[in-house]
Amino acid sequence: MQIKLRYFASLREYIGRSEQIIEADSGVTIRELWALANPDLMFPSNTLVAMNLEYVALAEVVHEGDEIAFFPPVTGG
Amino acid sequence: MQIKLRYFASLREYIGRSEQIIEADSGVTIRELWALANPDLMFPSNTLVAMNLEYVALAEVVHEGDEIAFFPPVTGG
Amino acid sequence: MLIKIAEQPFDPLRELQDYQDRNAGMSGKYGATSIFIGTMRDFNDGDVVSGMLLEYYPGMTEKCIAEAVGEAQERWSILECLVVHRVGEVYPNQPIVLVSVWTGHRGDAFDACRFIMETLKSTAPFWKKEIIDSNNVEGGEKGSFEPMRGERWVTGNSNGYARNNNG
Amino acid sequence: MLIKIAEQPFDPLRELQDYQDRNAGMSGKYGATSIFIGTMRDFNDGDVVSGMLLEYYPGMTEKCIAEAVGEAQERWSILECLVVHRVGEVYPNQPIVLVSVWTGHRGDAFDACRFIMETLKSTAPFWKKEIIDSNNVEGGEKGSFEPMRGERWVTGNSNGYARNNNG
Repeated sequence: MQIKLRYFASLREYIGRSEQIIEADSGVTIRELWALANPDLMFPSNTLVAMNLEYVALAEVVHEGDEIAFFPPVTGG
Repeated sequence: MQIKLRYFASLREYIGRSEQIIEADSGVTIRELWALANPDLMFPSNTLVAMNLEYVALAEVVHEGDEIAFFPPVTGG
Repeated sequence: MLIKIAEQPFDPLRELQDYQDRNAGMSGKYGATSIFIGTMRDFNDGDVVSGMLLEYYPGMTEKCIAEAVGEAQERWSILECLVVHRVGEVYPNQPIVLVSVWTGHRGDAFDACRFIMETLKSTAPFWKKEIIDSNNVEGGEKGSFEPMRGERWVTGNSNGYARNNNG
Repeated sequence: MLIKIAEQPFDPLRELQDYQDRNAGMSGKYGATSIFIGTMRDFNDGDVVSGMLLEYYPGMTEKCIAEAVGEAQERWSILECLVVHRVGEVYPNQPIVLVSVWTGHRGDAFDACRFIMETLKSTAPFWKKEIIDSNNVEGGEKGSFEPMRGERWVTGNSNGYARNNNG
């Protein structure tokens, strides 16, 4: 299945891309997706995760068509 | 000495005047002044007292030139 | 810091704009503005209210507001503060009070604005007499504040003063 | 209820006026309006800041703000609510965020406005990158947000994200 990953703000700059499509097996968690997408990069501390525009934990299982976003702490207002 | 008394809002309407000048002896308290000014009227509960634009207690002693105001609870804002 | 008693209707948004324009020196220095606007409603306690007379104690009212602002300035870090309060005949949908506080950070702005408003409400001498339109009252026509049935003094403890007063 | 993301500078007082004009049905019904305006300052942590880039996550940002407003509507009695938030290039003295809540009574207005602002601040995805003018930085000219020395990501916990990140 195909999953869309998005990166924002300093994390986007750090990783060097704003989004990517990842091919993954069904039943994979977000933590595993990160490792597939960024094999040389441990998941950075302080990073927030959203699935389909909702905050979720790294242990969440993803499904076909999900959009997963990674970003630093927010500074709204 | 002469002391100016003022009445506001529903108390003014109840008493029927907005201000009066009272002749009193030096050393008199506000409670005594009220009795001089309104001999037939017990001091109404819930009434606030100001002396020279500051909230004070009825036991306060007044001095020549003081302005004493009596009024109901405030409803600012 | 500016405290105004307005005997005529005022426009809170215009007051805010004017005040910011006159205090251009604070541009870039404030990060937070907390504003409260109190507006007259056309009902209260289930009654239709067609207007009210807002009475005050000239001199003492301004002094009480200034003391509330002064205490807020001691407790929080405030750049500027504006308070405008209506008096006189007020009709539904007209603004009654405006409190605005400009600060560096939002916590100070929220705290100080609310403190000033609550302190003003409990200490500044204002009294309102509502004109009530209700079924058993003939009076209540707009523009008249002469004594009539259909008037009600509204006091700080939500009880009519005269009703509590047994002389 | 209206939530707007503004890609261009906006005038909070005009937004308030327009919103009240468009919601004339609430005239006479609201007794309290609590408004918060966040404005960009020209300094932060002792540095002169000449501008910033405010990034957001289209879709999720609006959703988070709507959830904050929805929760406020469950907890307090709210007549109307307006939230406007800037994104893009922001310069000192430009408004960043406006939250306004119209209610019957002032306690609800104060509580709900602050709740929405705090919830927005902690949950809605916005990130700011400041352009710093400091002695040892050549960059920082206005209008340029290209990567250069003198930029600083400012994060929710006041630490630069990249600095915490050990890969």
